[in-house]
Amino acid sequence: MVDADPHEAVEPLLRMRGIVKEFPGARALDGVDLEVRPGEVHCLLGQNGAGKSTLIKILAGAHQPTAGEILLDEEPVTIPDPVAALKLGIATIYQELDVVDGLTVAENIYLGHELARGGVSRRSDAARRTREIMQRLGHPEITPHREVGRLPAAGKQIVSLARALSRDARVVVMDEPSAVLDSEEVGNLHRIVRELTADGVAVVYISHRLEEIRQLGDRITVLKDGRTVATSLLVADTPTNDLIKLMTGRAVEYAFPDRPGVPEGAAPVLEVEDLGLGDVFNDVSLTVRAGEIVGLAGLVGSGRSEILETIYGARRSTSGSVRVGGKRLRSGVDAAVAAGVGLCPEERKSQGLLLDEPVYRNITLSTFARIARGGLLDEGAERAAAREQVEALDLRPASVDRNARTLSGGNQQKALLARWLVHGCRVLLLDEPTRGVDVGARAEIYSLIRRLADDGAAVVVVSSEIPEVLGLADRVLVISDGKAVHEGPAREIDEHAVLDLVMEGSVA
Amino acid sequence: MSARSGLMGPALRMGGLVFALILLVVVGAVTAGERFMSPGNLTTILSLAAVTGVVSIGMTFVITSGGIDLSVGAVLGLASIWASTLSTQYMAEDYGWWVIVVTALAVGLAAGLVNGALIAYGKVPAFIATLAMLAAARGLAEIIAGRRTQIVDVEPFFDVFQARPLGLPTIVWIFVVVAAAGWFLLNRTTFGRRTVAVGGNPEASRLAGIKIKRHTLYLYGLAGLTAGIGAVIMLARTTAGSSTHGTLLELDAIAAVVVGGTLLAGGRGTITGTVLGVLIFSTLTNIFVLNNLDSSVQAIAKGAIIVVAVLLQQWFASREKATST
Amino acid sequence: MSARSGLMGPALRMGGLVFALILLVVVGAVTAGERFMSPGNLTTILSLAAVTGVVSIGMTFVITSGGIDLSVGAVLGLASIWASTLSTQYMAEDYGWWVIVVTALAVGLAAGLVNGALIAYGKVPAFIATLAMLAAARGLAEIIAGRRTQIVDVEPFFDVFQARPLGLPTIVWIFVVVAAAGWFLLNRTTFGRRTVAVGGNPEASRLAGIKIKRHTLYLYGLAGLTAGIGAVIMLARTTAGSSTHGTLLELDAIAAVVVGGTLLAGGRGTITGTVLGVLIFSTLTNIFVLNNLDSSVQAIAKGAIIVVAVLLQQWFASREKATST
Amino acid sequence: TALVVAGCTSNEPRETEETATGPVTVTENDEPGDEVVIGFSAPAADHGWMGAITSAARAEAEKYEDVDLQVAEGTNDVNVQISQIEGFIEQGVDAIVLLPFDGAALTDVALEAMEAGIPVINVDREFSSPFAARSTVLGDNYGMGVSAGTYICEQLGDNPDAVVAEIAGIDALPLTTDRSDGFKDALDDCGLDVDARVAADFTVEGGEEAAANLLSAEPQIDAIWNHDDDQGVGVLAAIENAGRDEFFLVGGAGSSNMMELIQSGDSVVQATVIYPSTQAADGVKLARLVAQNKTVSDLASIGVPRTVQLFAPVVTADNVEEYLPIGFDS
Ligand SMILES: Nc1ncnc2c1ncn2[C@@H]1O[C@H](COP(=O)(O)OP(=O)(O)OP(=O)(O)O)[C@@H](O)[C@H]1O
Ligand SMILES: Nc1ncnc2c1ncn2[C@@H]1O[C@H](COP(=O)(O)OP(=O)(O)OP(=O)(O)O)[C@@H](O)[C@H]1O
Ligand SMILES: [Mg+2]
Ligand SMILES: [Mg+2]
Repeated sequence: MVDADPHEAVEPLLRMRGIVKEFPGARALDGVDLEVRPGEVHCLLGQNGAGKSTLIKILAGAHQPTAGEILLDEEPVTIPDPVAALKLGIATIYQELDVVDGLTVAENIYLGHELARGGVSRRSDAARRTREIMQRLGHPEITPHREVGRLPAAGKQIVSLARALSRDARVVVMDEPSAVLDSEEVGNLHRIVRELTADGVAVVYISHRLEEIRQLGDRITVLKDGRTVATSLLVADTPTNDLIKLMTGRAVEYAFPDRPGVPEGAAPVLEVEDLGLGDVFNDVSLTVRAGEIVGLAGLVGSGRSEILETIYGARRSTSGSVRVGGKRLRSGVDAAVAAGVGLCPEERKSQGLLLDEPVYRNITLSTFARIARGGLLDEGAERAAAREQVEALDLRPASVDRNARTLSGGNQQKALLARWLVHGCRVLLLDEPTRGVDVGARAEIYSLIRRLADDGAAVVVVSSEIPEVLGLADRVLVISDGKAVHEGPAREIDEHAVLDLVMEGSVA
Repeated sequence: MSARSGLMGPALRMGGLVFALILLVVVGAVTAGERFMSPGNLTTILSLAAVTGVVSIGMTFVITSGGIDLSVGAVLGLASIWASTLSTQYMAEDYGWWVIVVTALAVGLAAGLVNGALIAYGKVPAFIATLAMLAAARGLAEIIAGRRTQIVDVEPFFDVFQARPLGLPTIVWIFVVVAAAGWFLLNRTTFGRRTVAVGGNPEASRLAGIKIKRHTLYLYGLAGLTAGIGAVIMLARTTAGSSTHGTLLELDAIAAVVVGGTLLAGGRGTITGTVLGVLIFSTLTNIFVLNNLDSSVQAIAKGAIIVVAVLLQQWFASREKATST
Repeated sequence: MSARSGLMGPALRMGGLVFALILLVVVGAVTAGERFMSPGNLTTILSLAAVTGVVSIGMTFVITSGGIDLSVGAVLGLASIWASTLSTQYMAEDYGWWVIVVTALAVGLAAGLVNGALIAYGKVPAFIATLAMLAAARGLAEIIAGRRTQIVDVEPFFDVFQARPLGLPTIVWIFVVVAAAGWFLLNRTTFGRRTVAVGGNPEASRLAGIKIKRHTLYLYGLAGLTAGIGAVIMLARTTAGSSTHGTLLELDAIAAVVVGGTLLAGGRGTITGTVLGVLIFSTLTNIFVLNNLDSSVQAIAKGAIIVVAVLLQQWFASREKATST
Repeated sequence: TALVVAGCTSNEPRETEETATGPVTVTENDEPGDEVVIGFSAPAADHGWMGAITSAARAEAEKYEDVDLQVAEGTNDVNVQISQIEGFIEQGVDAIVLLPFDGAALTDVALEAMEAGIPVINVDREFSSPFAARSTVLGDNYGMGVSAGTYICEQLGDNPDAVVAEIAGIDALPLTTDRSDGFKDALDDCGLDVDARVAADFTVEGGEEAAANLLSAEPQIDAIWNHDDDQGVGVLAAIENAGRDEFFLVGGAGSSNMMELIQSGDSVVQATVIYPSTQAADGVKLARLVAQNKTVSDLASIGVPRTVQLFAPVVTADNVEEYLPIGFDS
């Protein structure tokens, strides 16, 4: 009998067998197998904390496995450090942005394998090749000598991608590369991935966006709690619901919660009038009533984060005003927090977390003073409040005493959300609340946001996933180039219309 | 397990320091015997630790918050001179010894608040702002003192500060009280929590609604205040104010704090560690003197011992990690 | 816009410093007239700047990488003593002046490598490791020197280092060459770019395949080497080695580097800024000397000027931001 | 008429008296001569003795209407001190009085001055080349140690087991080594030795810390020599704190408060060894003579001598009256 699957005949390029990784106090991987073939997109799926990043860090030489073996071309190899991995042709794009702000784009791309003659940089060569790579990535506007610190998050992600491409890799590992990208950028990324695989390069691709996996992936390996629960499933043969069940061990209703509609008489809680910030954005007006969720849709770099941060007082507006409950907000974050406004920032590591502090202190960062009595901390009460949210959000592992650094990316995001849940907000500003969050938790977060709104909060959500904005929000503002180009009920608009508006806006 | 790393962690992290201190005590007892272990000598060690100790408590807060204060020594000198000239000569005899104390504390606090304002609101890096204050405070102290040592001649002041309640000198008690208050402030109050948060991630703290500028102002004010307390102790010990008081004290204080285990980058601070660090340094000096060590050899030994203390601490910390798995 | 911020950015960031320097020159010309503007005096300023300048170049690298080196002054003293005793007395007369130079550089380099090894492989915090080196190097220097100033009596050495090629003293040329080499090394070589990377994001650098430990070792070696060069200049200027040479030099160097705009937290460094910072400080000292300002007033003025320079720099930087958005 | 002018411009009554009536010490050398500009440079006045050096030099210059003393501000940075001398050379002063932070380190620039025809008077810390100074005024550091040691020998001579302690100044300075050497040699002579030695740093704080540790280390002491009366304030504080008085203390340098304590006789301070703080004032006088081509009047030989080494007398209760006026404020 001849096997119909042409892939079966291909020798695996890379094989990881029985990988175990123990951290102090945690067994992150407990016997994981992975087999990757040349020219395929191999997707790695799993809930937050399942061990995906840990696995690929072992492959990249950033962590050492406690047990298990790695084979390349069926030859066992050891990967003691990142240099070794790169030498073997394994290039990695890490989940957390790994660029150096003080260096230029070209310097970042060639960091560690500089184009140099006798230690002296060949700057024009580097610039030329950078320009070529950026052209290929569809970003000619990111020029080689630009300082990376001045690029928005998405730009940094592109630079990371360019760095991986600049190495002549046989295996490219991408850990949630699409998390900070908008739909247009994602399309671009997929094109690059297909080009790579066409050249015989194997791509290991991690994402929590299941539609993406469907479009892009060839085969799938699913991790759960540090173990492989399914290897090398063919994407085409595996329905999404099965995948979710494998990952979470249960069936998750992957749908947005009902929108009960905002009651007629609901009072406006947040009123933003003609707000502007230099030439980043201007004349932004919006009103959010109690119980309403307003979404800001737009492309990366359109200024949505800045709008949220300016409303919050973290940036000093150059024009306009913000009112909460009818009272004008003084500038400054503390005034906003005191007035019951909360912000979940976009970059959880740099803007949100105290990585070396326990989870409960991260969760109570904006409330510990309120929980305290006369300046004396009440850590018992803090722990209790934190534990309640950890359970509600299914944060894993469920301990509130472990350091935030040891949580997986998605669980860190949940801890940030928990901070404002403990605080209790009249106005909640959420910047990419589900970035890096797995499907199961995503559904929980959606229903949570809706519950908060139902309890009378005014919520503003920014997300680069337009379906998410449309599915979750009552009303949508489409932002293009720092201007609101459309405002209307979320039901009356679809993804295409949003993209059209954005395009028109940026042309205009 | 989490409780274990919560309770045992710090204890083990202190292990290296306690071990180093015990080692020093053993060395002292072996090399100098009786003379080292005598109650009088132990009191001397504590008395000598008092000035650096008090200042190091304030420094622990500043460093925990990710800052640094190079001006504490100069501010101590300025406070000592101000208190000893202004108050002693013009007022203290009429108004009592507490004029000296209040003046010293007020001068320290004021200088600290100037530092804090420059850093928080002027956005001058802490290193630079406090270096500038170092220069300025020394200069001002010299002008006020007319480059003379100002001898304090207020008997009631010494009645209080050279007394020995419960067998220990008042200045040692001051150190104990300041250390205890510092420990409480850092570990049990919202002020301490804010300090750690600001040091760990200033941007996240700001976005969580902590007023980091105001807090920074307070922190440097606190460091200045402890320099003022240090000035009072210095006056009690030396009976004189001088613009040279506290020369290079900032380095001693920073060394004690960092050897104690507070992260220079901010985000982690320990008062217990600081106290141990201060005691290690003053015991070390005492042992050197008891053994009549040449001062050049002392310097080399001191360098070596600092490194060993830190290495020991790290070794214990890595054991802690191993234990908690 | 990107080209603009790429080219204009640094220029504007330097604007504050250049402005401060010009302001100082004007003040000097007004207050001391002829005497200030005379070629002889300008040479004096540059000669004064040479020692701090050379050491500050090495310091710029260390600080850019997120580290600090408190030992440079002590290492300079040690290198000056070692070169002047060992070489001068036993060998230099037979083997030529370059024995002095080689010894000074070797001692500096070796001390720097010890620092680097402690920091990179021993994981001792840079502040502590170099503070320990400070103490140890001073002690060792005193022992080697037998507490005497060691006079260098090697004519050919002075023939070289007290010469004035092209009208400027050799030591000024050394400063110029070291600064130019430093600029090239930081901005145009792999080594320099990796230094920025390690300071800006050590974890990302490690993942990109940079051997951080080895790089750190080299960095402190470089700082030690510049301290050795500083010792040669000091020997040329004072004709003597002394264990007190370079006292508090570390603070001057750090101040110049940070005032110059290098981030103390690492990740951004500028040699041009450092050179301007050094020139500002030595011009300042010169103006003080010419106007015979009281040293206490000098100290206060210096403090104030440091703060003003930084505030100016910030003002220029914020203008730059405004332009580029 | 010159005398009248001097009398009118000066606000120091004593000086007016001197120039007008001419006390015995006034010689014909004090007659005003050609106007001379004297450059003066010394280490930072961060210490009582060093402060007294500069103020005594200023006061001496004030006495002469023909002297224009240009005082460069004190500095402990040899680099800056070198640049000060370079400034004097450029300015073309008539003579330079130089108390170098480090004698050897300033030799070269002093030579430069001499070569430029400007006589240099070297004070206290000696240059490494004899050609670098026209004349040198030296304190006697070794002699100071000898005086202190000899005094202690006299007091304790009959007790060979007596415990003698020494509190030195800054150990890194050559002068400290000289003092300690002299002290040791003098004690040797009477069969005593230094049982404990600590070094402070010329500051009150350092003196207190060093003395506190020393007293703790030595439960029974018979005599202490403290090199420096500035740090002596701290040393005395430590002694008081420790409640000790079984020994006597010999000071160094000669501050007025130590002398007052000697005079009062109710403290442990029994004596102090003078290290004249008038050295630089002598330097200024010599510089004036050299610049004006005059001769030291009480010497038969012509010309200012190459070296003057000052005496290090011991001040005790018996002769304290005599020395009180030259005591400096610490
Ligand atoms: N340095 C560490 N110390 C202790 N535990 C760690 C450490 N790093 C990761 N872990 C733990 O290992 C497990 C796997 O984490 P990992 O980051 O690999 O998850 P992930 O699958 O990438 O999740 P996400 O989708 O949220 O990114 C988690 O339970 C995490 O808490
Ligand atoms: N530090 C900076 N300096 C200059 N321009 C910046 C800086 N940060 C952001 N910008 C610019 O501000 C605009 C908005 O950027 P930002 O990425 O915050 O938008 P966004 O809509 O929130 O996108 P995202 O989905 O990535 O959050 C962009 O034009 C970006 O280039
Ligand atoms: Mg992950
Ligand atoms: Mg954004």
